[in-house]
Amino acid sequence: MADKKKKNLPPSSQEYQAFQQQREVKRPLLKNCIKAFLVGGFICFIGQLISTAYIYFFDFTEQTAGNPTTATLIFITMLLTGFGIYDRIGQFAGAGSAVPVTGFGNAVISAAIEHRTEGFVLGVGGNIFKLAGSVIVFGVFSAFIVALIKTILIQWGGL
Amino acid sequence: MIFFWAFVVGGIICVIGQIMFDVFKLTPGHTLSILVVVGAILDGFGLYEPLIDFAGAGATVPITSFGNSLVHGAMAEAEKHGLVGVITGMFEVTSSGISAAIIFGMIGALIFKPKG
Amino acid sequence: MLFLFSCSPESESNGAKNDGQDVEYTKIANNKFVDQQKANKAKKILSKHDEITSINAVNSDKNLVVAIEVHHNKRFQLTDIRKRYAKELKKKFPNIKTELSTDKKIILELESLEKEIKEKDISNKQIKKKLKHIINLMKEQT
Amino acid sequence: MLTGHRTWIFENKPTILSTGTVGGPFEANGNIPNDFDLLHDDIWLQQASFEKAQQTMMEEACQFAVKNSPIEKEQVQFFIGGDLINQITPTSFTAKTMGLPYFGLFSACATSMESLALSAFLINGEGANYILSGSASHNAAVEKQFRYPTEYGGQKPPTAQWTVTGAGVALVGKEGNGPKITSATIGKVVDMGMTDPFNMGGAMAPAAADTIATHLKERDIDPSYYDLIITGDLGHIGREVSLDLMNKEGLQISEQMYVDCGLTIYREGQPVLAGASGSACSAVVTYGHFLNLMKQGEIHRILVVATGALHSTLSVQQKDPIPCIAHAVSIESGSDLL
Repeated sequence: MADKKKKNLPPSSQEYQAFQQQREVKRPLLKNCIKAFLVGGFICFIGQLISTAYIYFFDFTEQTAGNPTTATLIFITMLLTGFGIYDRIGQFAGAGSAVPVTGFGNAVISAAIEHRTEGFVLGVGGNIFKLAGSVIVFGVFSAFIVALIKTILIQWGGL
Repeated sequence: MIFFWAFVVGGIICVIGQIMFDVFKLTPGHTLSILVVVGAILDGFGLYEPLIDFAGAGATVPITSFGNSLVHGAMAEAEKHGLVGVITGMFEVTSSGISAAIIFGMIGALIFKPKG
Repeated sequence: MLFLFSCSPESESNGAKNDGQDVEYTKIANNKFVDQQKANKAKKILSKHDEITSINAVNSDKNLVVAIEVHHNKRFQLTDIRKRYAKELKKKFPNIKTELSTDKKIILELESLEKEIKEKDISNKQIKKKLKHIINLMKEQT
Repeated sequence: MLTGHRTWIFENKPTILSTGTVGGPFEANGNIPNDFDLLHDDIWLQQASFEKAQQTMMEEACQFAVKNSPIEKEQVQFFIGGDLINQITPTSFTAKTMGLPYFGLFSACATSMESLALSAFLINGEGANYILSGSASHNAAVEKQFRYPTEYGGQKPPTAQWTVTGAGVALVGKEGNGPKITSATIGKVVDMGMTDPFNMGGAMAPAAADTIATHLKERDIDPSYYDLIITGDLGHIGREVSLDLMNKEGLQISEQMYVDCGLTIYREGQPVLAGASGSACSAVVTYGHFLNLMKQGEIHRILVVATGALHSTLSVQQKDPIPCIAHAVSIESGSDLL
């Protein structure tokens, strides 16, 4: 894809981009992946702890413990976001703190906190899903397609 | 055992996300959207539930499980009501993540200021 | 660390070893209030399978509830395993309603119920009530 | 007087009478805290929003510039400035507070030198006696507008830069004591098809190289004429790239004389990745740090090349490349000219 884009550029730009790329600081892929693995794994580990606690001490089964676990994780995220810690974790961990549901929570909560200066209705209400909205939109739409195909196959294909 | 595998599987899903960030230069928005779609598709093939059975929170905490549970809700309702259920059942299972995010987002906006 | 996690829940279940197989279950004594023969029979039947690492079961006169824990590596096939043994139980106990679960919560609930039965401080009526609660938990979807 | 295509020589020698520089807590913790007139320990400055905080810093910088000068505020004719925030409102609101006739400019981070060049031109042509010229930026306000909410845990690549929280204003006068503005070269918009908004230095480097080369050619001087050639906010990557570009073109600029404001303002170890940026970056470092060095007699002739990336979030999302610009202004110490 990147190559295709480059072909449409004048030669001087192509030459410069190659020139620039040699001097660009590369993203430390291996280091980033290790950090993402450790932090992401740790967040999931905490999630498992919380979920186990819900199973042991409350009336939740493995099936139903997922929801309160998510809510608890997002609550913790709210505190970390509000006290300005989550963005530091994010800079360190990259996808490790973005991919778990805490990253979804952080996207929503940080947008809500940020846009409060524009008022609660237009600022918070209007921007709360500024970042996380696309996740919901594509999640719902792809789930719709998948479920539709599956339902049709089951009903008419006798799957 | 489940704790170990939750760590490993959750970590691996995050590494996939990191590779999408760094190698394919995708924004977090693109990356998370793709992961959600992947979760939905995996569940379409019945592959995500076994992963949850195996890795517990390692599979339910990453955002991929959001796509999975959307499909689950839709399928559960579709069994009862047919094709209409695909639309109406979508949020049956997933509502907690979104509602928690909205509620705590609002509370956060009430009590916190950005720290910069 | 790995084994600490994997073993601790099972070792807590203070079960007796059976026939050299490493499936753990406790035979519950029969007393005049509650007859747990069916539960014990179910345990014996299921303990033949290698992939099962622990079994808990309690029955009332109408219901038999069984919870199994399978070897972690087999958890990828958990749905199939559950279906297979549920079928087996149904076949073996045609006269009673059987329920099979692999859920940790059900295992815990049955474990404590077994303990209560063992200590004989529970009546038939209470067992029924508790089993009903457990079955409700199992039926509850997210 | 126009020399060549786009270089002005100011034969009447407009003078920088005084400057005002304001910074935030992150700058206070940086490399040159003593070069600021005022440092705040709260990024909000007790204001309701980051944008208002930026406006407050700009107002304070203007007040300091006037206070540090021999003239009164009423003698100032014009206010020329700009910033990065939507329709440059913080600067326009400052102009309202100051009650001065106002030119609002936008050249992103090159605004500081654009406004200085225009101020010098107006004064040189006797269009004014005293002009306030400057620029401000606020880290959190810029993050919010161009990137993500400040508390969002996104990971920035090592090519990203840290926007300066601060404001820098110069009071330019027709005559008086102080550094003289001797010439200015107006930049062309250069577009090399760079698209990564997290690599501004790489995108802006060709614009800087183009403006510096043009300036030296049109003034017919050697790079060694200057003690320092100071770029605005190229950061590590942009500095190296532009230096290599110019050396490739046959301009002999040595490592020591080629400095970058974005690499001067912060200490090693501050989490700024490739360096600092923002429209306040070149303003506060030039008006604070480098003019102080000039007053101390350590340097005599400098060429300040402020660089700006002229994109918006909209243009980036619509897959447009990032066009860039660089404006150069030469400042020479008064005694040197006699």
